[in-house]
Amino acid sequence: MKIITLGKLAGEGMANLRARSGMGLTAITIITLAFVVLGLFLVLFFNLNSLGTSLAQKLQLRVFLTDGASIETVGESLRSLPGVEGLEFVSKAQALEELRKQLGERSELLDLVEENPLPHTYIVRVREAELIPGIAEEAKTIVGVEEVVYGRESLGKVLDFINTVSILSVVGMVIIFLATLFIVVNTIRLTVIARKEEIAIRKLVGATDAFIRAPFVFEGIFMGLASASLASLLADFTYRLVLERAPQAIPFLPILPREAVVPQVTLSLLGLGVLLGIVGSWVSVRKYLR
Amino acid sequence: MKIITLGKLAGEGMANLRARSGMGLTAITIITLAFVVLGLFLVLFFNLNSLGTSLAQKLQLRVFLTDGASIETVGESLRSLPGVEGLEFVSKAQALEELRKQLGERSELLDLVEENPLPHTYIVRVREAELIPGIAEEAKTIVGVEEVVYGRESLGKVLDFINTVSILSVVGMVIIFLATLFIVVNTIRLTVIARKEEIAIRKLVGATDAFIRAPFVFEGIFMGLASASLASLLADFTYRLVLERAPQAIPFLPILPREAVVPQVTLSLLGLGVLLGIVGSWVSVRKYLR
Amino acid sequence: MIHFIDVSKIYPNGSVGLDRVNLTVEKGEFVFLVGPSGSGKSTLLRLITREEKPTEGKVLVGSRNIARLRRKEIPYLRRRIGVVFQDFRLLPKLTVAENVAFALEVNELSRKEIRRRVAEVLDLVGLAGKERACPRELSGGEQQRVSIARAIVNNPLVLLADEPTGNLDPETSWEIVKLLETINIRGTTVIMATHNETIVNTLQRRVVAMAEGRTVRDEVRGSYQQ
Amino acid sequence: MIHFIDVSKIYPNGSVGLDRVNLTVEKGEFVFLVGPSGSGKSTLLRLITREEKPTEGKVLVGSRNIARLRRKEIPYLRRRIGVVFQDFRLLPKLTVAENVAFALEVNELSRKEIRRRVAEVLDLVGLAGKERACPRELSGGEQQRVSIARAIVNNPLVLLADEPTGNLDPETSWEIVKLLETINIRGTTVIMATHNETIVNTLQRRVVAMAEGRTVRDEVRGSYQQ
Ligand SMILES: Nc1ncnc2c1ncn2[C@@H]1O[C@H](COP(=O)(O)OP(=O)(O)OP(=O)(O)O)[C@@H](O)[C@H]1O
Ligand SMILES: Nc1ncnc2c1ncn2[C@@H]1O[C@H](COP(=O)(O)OP(=O)(O)OP(=O)(O)O)[C@@H](O)[C@H]1O
Ligand SMILES: [Mg+2]
Ligand SMILES: [Mg+2]
Repeated sequence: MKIITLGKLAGEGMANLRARSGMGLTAITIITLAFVVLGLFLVLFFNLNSLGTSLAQKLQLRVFLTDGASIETVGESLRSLPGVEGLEFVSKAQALEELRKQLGERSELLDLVEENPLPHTYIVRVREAELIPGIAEEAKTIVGVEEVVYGRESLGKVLDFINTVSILSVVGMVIIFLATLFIVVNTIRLTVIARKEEIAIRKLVGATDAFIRAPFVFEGIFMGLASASLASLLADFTYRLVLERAPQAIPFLPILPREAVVPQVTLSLLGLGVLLGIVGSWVSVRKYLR
Repeated sequence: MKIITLGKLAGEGMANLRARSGMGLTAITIITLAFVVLGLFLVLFFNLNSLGTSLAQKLQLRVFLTDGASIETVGESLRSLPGVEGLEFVSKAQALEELRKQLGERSELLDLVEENPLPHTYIVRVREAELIPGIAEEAKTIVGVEEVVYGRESLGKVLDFINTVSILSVVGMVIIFLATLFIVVNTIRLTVIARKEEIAIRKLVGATDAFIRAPFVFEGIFMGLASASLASLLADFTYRLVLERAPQAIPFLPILPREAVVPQVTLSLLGLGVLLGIVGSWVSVRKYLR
Repeated sequence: MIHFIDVSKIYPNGSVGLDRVNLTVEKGEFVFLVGPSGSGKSTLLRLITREEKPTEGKVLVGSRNIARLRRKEIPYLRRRIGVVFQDFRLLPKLTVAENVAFALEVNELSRKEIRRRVAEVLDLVGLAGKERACPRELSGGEQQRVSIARAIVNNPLVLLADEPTGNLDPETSWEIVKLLETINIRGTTVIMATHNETIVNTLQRRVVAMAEGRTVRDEVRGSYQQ
Repeated sequence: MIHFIDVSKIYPNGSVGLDRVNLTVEKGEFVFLVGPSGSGKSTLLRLITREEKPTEGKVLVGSRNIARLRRKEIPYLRRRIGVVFQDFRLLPKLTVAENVAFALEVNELSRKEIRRRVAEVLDLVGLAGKERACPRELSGGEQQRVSIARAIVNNPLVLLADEPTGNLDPETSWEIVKLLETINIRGTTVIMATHNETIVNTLQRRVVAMAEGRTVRDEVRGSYQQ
């Protein structure tokens, strides 16, 4: 097909969209809104992923030493356990300092204590969350280890929950994608039906399938791109709204900065928009070609 | 219109749906999925509302008394401040007990303390979050009050955040409703177009508008109800999935039990389904009646 | 029974459908409407069924000026008017009987009454025995009979036919016109727009000739050409 | 140039469109296709444009059996065949010139070439000066001229016309048939299905009569009736 023809057919697709502008606009508005929701799901998904990773990285065991145990020997033994990534040593004094910080105002309480009751501690970083219980068991058998403490099930449950919500958000995205696809198909199908006569005449005078299909594919792509662009702006705006409030409101949940999320979301939406346009128009015209 | 005619026209609507069953089913599937998302937004919305209310109810000030101050006098003065709903007294001993609980394992630390360093405390319940800073200022001026402590801005920010998310979820619901409405309109419009000839002939032989419209309205209602019922089941299922995991994973966020949410969601979805069907079909037929 | 009084119809795009037409058709008449393409024959018929509203003038059906009809009243007007088209306008998915019953359903008659009347009218147009056939399985002439049956099953005051033989071969065309005559003899007023010279000239009925939206000739026993 | 060899066409619903038809039309001929409604005239024409595939037999256009054509090749066949219908099939929103140019666009000619050819062909059918008009603003005869212009603008080998005068008054019908004759004299093969007795009898061209899907008569200088 010649470039100039392609240009003409693209123009026709645009004209189609404008001709049925009431419906075209409604469709674009709704796809935009759907894409905003899709974009927010994406944002949620990215955030959950990063949250999961960062939580997993924080997985750690605390190993308390018996008074008088050899710090180095216990350290060696711990380091040699499979799955251990690294150790950090916290002395009795440092541990007391930490507690003092935790107690804040009421730390004067500690001044009343004659002897530091806290033990030397090793903080053990672990490769994977699943390995923690096993390592804890083994660590307990090491001579000089008084006790081993870790987040037990609670962390695992948080990760589980993050997983569930991740999956739900992917399901949500698929649903919304299908819904928008359906909207695109039906919107273009209405254009196709409105131009049924014209398609029939085109076929009769010897137009190839590609020639007949092109304006509808362009219409779909325009629709998808327009919606995706608008949606990206709106999603960005909404994310900024959330970013402004979230850190103070839920400091325990780290939220990704705009730069780490918005470009990906924008690209994903634009890609989906084009895909949507192509698939949607292909499906809606097919029946009238054969 | 006679009942029997109405029945016949309802049957016709059903037949329409079956006749274009590929599209009818696709539409129902997608509306169902959209309704599931809608339902989950509703669930989120209900939960946020209840969370907001319960957090607001927990708004409280802690007033520490100077050693030797008159417990009763300070109590009287606090009670007389405008906006105060109630007082709870926590004695030195009770405060120490509380701290002991908070420290858990390491509470043996407290055994080393010779004298209880904690003050008598009044916990003040306040009518509205906005009043807290003012009341705190006034309480400080009371003789016998050592210090006043409250969650400062952090609670307000949490409430702000909950509000933002609530609004976003309402916006999400409106978007999804509009999208499904659009899907219903376009799906029925395709049926209408497929039956354009028939509508024209019906008009010609003297059918009233109501008579022509009825099958499409029924088609819309069937579509809406079918989707809403399926979606209710799916939303219930999903909510149970979340309920199973959430309490352990995020114990700090209270989640409403099924009974408090699912019936409302089901009713809302069914209502929306019918509304959708009626509005959708009305809009799509109107043009062909004029 | 039908009176056009100074009726003009200008379409929104400016083309003139009718230009100050005056015409009276009495009960029981058989009228041929002739004239070149675009002379306003279809427009005239569409004004009687209120598919279009006149731009000016009065269109009386019975004693009512239907230009003034409210939207809600239009269906009841249409139940008293039967219409037949060149392209039959049958629903391909319904059987012959269902296509005819279609016109009765809007009246909300009982099933039994509908069945009785459909049988009666199919008998009249000579299609008894073809109730279960689909339009596709019928010849053009038979399809036009079905559409005539549908048009008359409500016992209309008047039957309008817009080139009912345009798609038919000469022989079949004759059969259809004979049928219209039969229906006319039974008391229904018939107005038929046609280009078929032979039929008009042979039948020797009233002929109203149109040109450029006006009635230019009105003869009681007319022919196609001047 | 066009050969039907033992061609049968049974539609999916079982109705017989054509029943073992053998027919040869040479380059430059003018053929009338006559026969009662449902005798298979339109089916025969639809097989030439590959709108339908024969159930059995060969349809040769040029030297190719188009029953065997692949989907992709169909457009190129159709560019060599012009088709005219009873109901004109013009696009109401395009002007006369655009309606004709439409058929050239699919060939991806240059703008200039398109404009030249459209002007030429509109001149031939006698519509020079009406380029900018919309179909609505034209008489039936003028609309049919536009559709003929569209059919011949690609210089087709053959022009198929399915009852091109069915919607026209006798006078206009004559003009159209005269135009088809002119086009035929310039070298294009013309096949015209019609019910118009007068035209067939007056023109004295080759007549192929059909009945129930078969060719029952083929006369070099024929008339409508046996
Ligand atoms: N819907 C319409 N909108 C605009 N103009 C119209 C419309 N219908 C008819 N016209 C115009 O009104 C005039 C009369 O048309 P009408 O169809 O009544 O003629 P007719 O006598 O029935 O012609 P034919 O023999 O071709 O059927 C013509 O000029 C036509 O172009
Ligand atoms: N698309 C179709 N599906 C099924 N049957 C068809 C189809 N088109 C035509 N037929 C049948 O094939 C037979 C021949 O029809 P065709 O349209 O070719 O006749 P025709 O000679 O053109 O008639 P007319 O003069 O009414 O136009 C008829 O019995 C008809 O019912
Ligand atoms: Mg007309
Ligand atoms: Mg035919």
